[in-house]
Amino acid sequence: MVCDAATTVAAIRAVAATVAEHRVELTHLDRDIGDGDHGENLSRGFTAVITKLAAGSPETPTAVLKLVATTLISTVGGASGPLFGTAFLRASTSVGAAETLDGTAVAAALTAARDGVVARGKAESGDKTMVDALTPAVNAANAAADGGRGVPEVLSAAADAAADGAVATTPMQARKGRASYLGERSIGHVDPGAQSTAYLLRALAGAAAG
Amino acid sequence: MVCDAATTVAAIRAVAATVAEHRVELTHLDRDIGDGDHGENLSRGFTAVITKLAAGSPETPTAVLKLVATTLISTVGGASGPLFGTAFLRASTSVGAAETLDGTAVAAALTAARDGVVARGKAESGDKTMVDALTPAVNAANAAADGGRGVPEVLSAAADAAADGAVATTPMQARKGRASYLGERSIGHVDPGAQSTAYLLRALAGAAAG
Amino acid sequence: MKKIINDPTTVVEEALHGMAEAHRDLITVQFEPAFIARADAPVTGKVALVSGGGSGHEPLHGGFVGAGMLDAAVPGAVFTSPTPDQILDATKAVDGGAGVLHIVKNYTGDVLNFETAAELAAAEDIEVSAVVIDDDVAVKDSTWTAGRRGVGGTVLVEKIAGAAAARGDDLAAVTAIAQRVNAQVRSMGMALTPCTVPHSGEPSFTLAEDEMEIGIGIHGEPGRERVKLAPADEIVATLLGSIVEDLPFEAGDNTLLFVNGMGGTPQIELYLAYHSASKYLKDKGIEVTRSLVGNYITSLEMQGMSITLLKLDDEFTQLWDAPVHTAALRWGV
Amino acid sequence: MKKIINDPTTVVEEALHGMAEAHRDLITVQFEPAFIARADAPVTGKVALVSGGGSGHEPLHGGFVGAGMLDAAVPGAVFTSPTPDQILDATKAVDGGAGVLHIVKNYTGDVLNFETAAELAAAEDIEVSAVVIDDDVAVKDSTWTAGRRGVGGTVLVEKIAGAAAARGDDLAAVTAIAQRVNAQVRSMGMALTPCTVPHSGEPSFTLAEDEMEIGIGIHGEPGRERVKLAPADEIVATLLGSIVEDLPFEAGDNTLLFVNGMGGTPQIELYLAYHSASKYLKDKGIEVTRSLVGNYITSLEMQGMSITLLKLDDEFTQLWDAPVHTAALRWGV
Ligand SMILES: Nc1ncnc2c1ncn2[C@@H]1O[C@H](COP(=O)(O)OP(=O)(O)O)[C@@H](O)[C@H]1O
Ligand SMILES: Nc1ncnc2c1ncn2[C@@H]1O[C@H](COP(=O)(O)OP(=O)(O)O)[C@@H](O)[C@H]1O
Ligand SMILES: [Mg+2]
Ligand SMILES: [Mg+2]
Ligand SMILES: [Mg+2]
Ligand SMILES: [Mg+2]
Repeated sequence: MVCDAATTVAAIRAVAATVAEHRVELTHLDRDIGDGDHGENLSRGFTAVITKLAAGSPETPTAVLKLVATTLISTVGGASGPLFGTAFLRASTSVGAAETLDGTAVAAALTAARDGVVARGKAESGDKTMVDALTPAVNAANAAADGGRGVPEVLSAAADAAADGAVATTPMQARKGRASYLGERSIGHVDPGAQSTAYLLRALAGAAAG
Repeated sequence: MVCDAATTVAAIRAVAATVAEHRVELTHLDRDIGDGDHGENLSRGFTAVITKLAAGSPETPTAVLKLVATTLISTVGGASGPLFGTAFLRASTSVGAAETLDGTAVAAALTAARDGVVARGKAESGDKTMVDALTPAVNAANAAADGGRGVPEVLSAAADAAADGAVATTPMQARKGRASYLGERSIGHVDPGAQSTAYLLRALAGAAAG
Repeated sequence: MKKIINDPTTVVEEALHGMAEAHRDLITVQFEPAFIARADAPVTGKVALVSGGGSGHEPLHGGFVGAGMLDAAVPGAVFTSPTPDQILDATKAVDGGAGVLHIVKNYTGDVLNFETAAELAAAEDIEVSAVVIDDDVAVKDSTWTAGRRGVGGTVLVEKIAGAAAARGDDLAAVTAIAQRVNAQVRSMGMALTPCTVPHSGEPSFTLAEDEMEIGIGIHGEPGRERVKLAPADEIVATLLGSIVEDLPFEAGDNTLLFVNGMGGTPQIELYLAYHSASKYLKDKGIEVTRSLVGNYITSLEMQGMSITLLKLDDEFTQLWDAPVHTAALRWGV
Repeated sequence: MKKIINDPTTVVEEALHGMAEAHRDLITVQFEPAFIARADAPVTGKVALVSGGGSGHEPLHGGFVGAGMLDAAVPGAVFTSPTPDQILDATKAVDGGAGVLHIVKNYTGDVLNFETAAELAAAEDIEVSAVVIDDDVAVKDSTWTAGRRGVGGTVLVEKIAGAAAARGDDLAAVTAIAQRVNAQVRSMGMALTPCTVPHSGEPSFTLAEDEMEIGIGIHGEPGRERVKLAPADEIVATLLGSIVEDLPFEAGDNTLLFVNGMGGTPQIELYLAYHSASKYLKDKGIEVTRSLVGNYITSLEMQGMSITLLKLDDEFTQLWDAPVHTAALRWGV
């Protein structure tokens, strides 16, 4: 498998399908400790992405990622819109002119995405946000890439780590985002943004493997 | 037993006690086909009557009845306030200067009360209002008085007839008051004002008998 | 029952204190008996307007007391007509020598209590006339009922007759304007949820999760029919259909469209319904030249709305646009 | 879910059409991307004020667009921040050459989206400054949270800064006034019932029949603590207690007391609470010299209220009293 513009588009379609599938569940998670719209927000965004892609697919991985970024920024709103938007924008910048990506490029893109989220949202690990899924994912991806793995293995390692990271947010007390207003009452719930991040990476990994 | 100012006051106290006892029930009846305040309205009125009586009892039956009338008019509001107020006002006028009342005088007072309600509210028999309790009560009271009965028997006949009259409102479709807005949906419920009229007469009869 | 109150029996009184404190420049509130009057009442030489009814419909009527609208409002207990002595005292307090118009919503209790008060006022040589508002088309057959109820149209009558009094019309003229507005206005309401009278403590009726009540009154009394929940466009078509055919309103008519919330309806739904109503009327060629959207005549926390349509002529439009300065309606000043 | 809507996904859009139709003289509404602007925008030489946030808080912010207040409002989906392109287009549409102030409620989403829009506007040579409103004392420890939320104080900032812009203050001065109001205002809210976001279809939380939520936000997000229902006086003491000790407000201070309904609270309860708050402040020697009572920053159909207290100086009072002409606040014009 080569990771080129076409496979990137396929992977994004897989992400959109995953978001649609988990829309209600993500909204429920957000109702517990937020304002009950996370699933709707992402679903609105990725539906718009699919519409844009239907109108004509970009020709490079960087262009695909940029299209996703700007579409999410202009349709999602909320906290997750600019954060996921920034993530895809930084990933787009990271892959640059490359027409195909290897494991190292994918790990680097993930790292750039995470750094962008941290730069915008100022969350640290343990604050109970999507960063708690992203950072373990980035670490696992880099480890796999450093070990010479290809794109499917890198993404699969990232997805596994993100899933664990999402679960690990359960006992945390939120210090960023809406859940932070709950103080101790935020403990005992999975962070919706960490969970959606895990689903997103699982979908990317699935597309790369398939 | 003579029916004088003191016994009239005692009878009014009995009425107030009955109203308090049936407050919630009357409100429930009014919720079914009205606006759910009939018990509260009467209870507010008779509580005020008791307060007024505590401040000093009038010395003649007519004065007692007039005090009840003006207090109800100025504290009950709603449809039942002016109607019950008018009833007591007309009864007060009917008994006139008499210091004690016999069965005939009581029957005449009830007749005047009913006529006052009809003059104000323009309801006919069968319209599903308090008139459907009052008119049978008046007829029974007059029959008893014509037969030479005393006050207890006259009031007891009136109370029995009013109770039957209240039950008989159940199959009627309302044509006056709020219940009329319900059209056919008013069928199958006892009219709250007919029911309260029956309770009121039962309390008067009880006081006269006791 | 969930309410921000201290004691079910003192709700009206405490709220009146709050109104007096929040609107010191505008109104004064009297107690025993209770009424709300313009701070500058009586206005000498002006016809005075007095309205009233049960509480729980706020801002009606207290929120409409002030220059260009009511001179006094008489609040009864929640959903219960006020008593004649309240109405009489309010009438005496605001009479400026030019007579007093009683604006009465057509409910047996309101009519009887205002009638008694008017008799008592006449005995004290105050000239009183009355207009009985009966704009609710949900009540169909008037010979078999207590007649149509007074609902949303009341707000428009109070504004327009208030402006007529402010410009100096005499009692006969103000009364005639009020009657003419009542003749040209039609309303109908619906509810998604019931409301709970504080001293009763229980909802006035129950509705299943998929039901709504069409033709509801403003006292939690059930309406014309209980039906399945429907989209806003259908609800609006039901209400406006009955309204338009009743007057009837015709293509080319200029109208004031008033979408009123029952107290618990979010504004976003009222504007959505307003849009739906606009489309409906446009299709029929009926022009909307003035509008009002918001909670103006309510049923406590009930969710639902009513739609009121008034056929405008130039005089009504001018009087509607005239300055008004009350707690709930204010413009031009 | 019981709502007067057609389709959960088009609620905001349809309501915006309704607003545009009901207030043709006052505002224009743009779609794709959506924003509401003054009908006469841009006003040349005047600093423009733009605010926005999730929908479902109406009349905030669209109801505050007009002379003397906001130049534009940017509505997101229900309870979801608007996107940068909406904010950017609104900013460009109302810039009269004197710069634009963004009034942002302190929620991560709002802050991030307004920040992005401001960067994009700067790239197009529009001078933009921002004030982030964070008046909610329910959020206690700001180093452990995203910071205090922007709630009722937002309405007062928009009015007072709007009046400063209207009198000709430059961008730095208007920004400074807005910041100064934010520094002098404190709020706290509570809820008796939850609300339901249309596209979600389920209540945002659940409360038992004898419970209330203290310190609630305006997005149906739970508050500081869940407690047993209490009388109005106790509720008011809890909210005002936190508010007064926080600034702190002191005996002799002049204040604006704002009792705000969450959308489903009857006005009679708001005035009752206002009376309770008046008594509480009087006991503390704090003067209430201006007031506002009503539904101004809401959470759909939620039952509950918030209290906001602003310490007034002469300038704030003057700017508060200055004419304003919007759908939801109007006086002096
Ligand atoms: N400062 C932040 N940094 C990183 N992630 C954040 C931050 N604030 C919120 N999030 C993430 O955003 C998610 C909520 O997104 P969403 O519900 O779409 O937005 P909103 O909170 O505006 O409704 C949270 O679960 C959390 O993971
Ligand atoms: N026109 C009328 N004539 C006689 N009785 C009437 C009339 N209208 C209403 N009533 C009586 O009044 C009762 C309702 O009283 P109440 O609930 O206290 O007043 P309201 O209807 O104003 O809430 C009805 O049950 C009926 O018996
Ligand atoms: Mg959310
Ligand atoms: Mg009743
Ligand atoms: Mg009543
Ligand atoms: Mg949100």
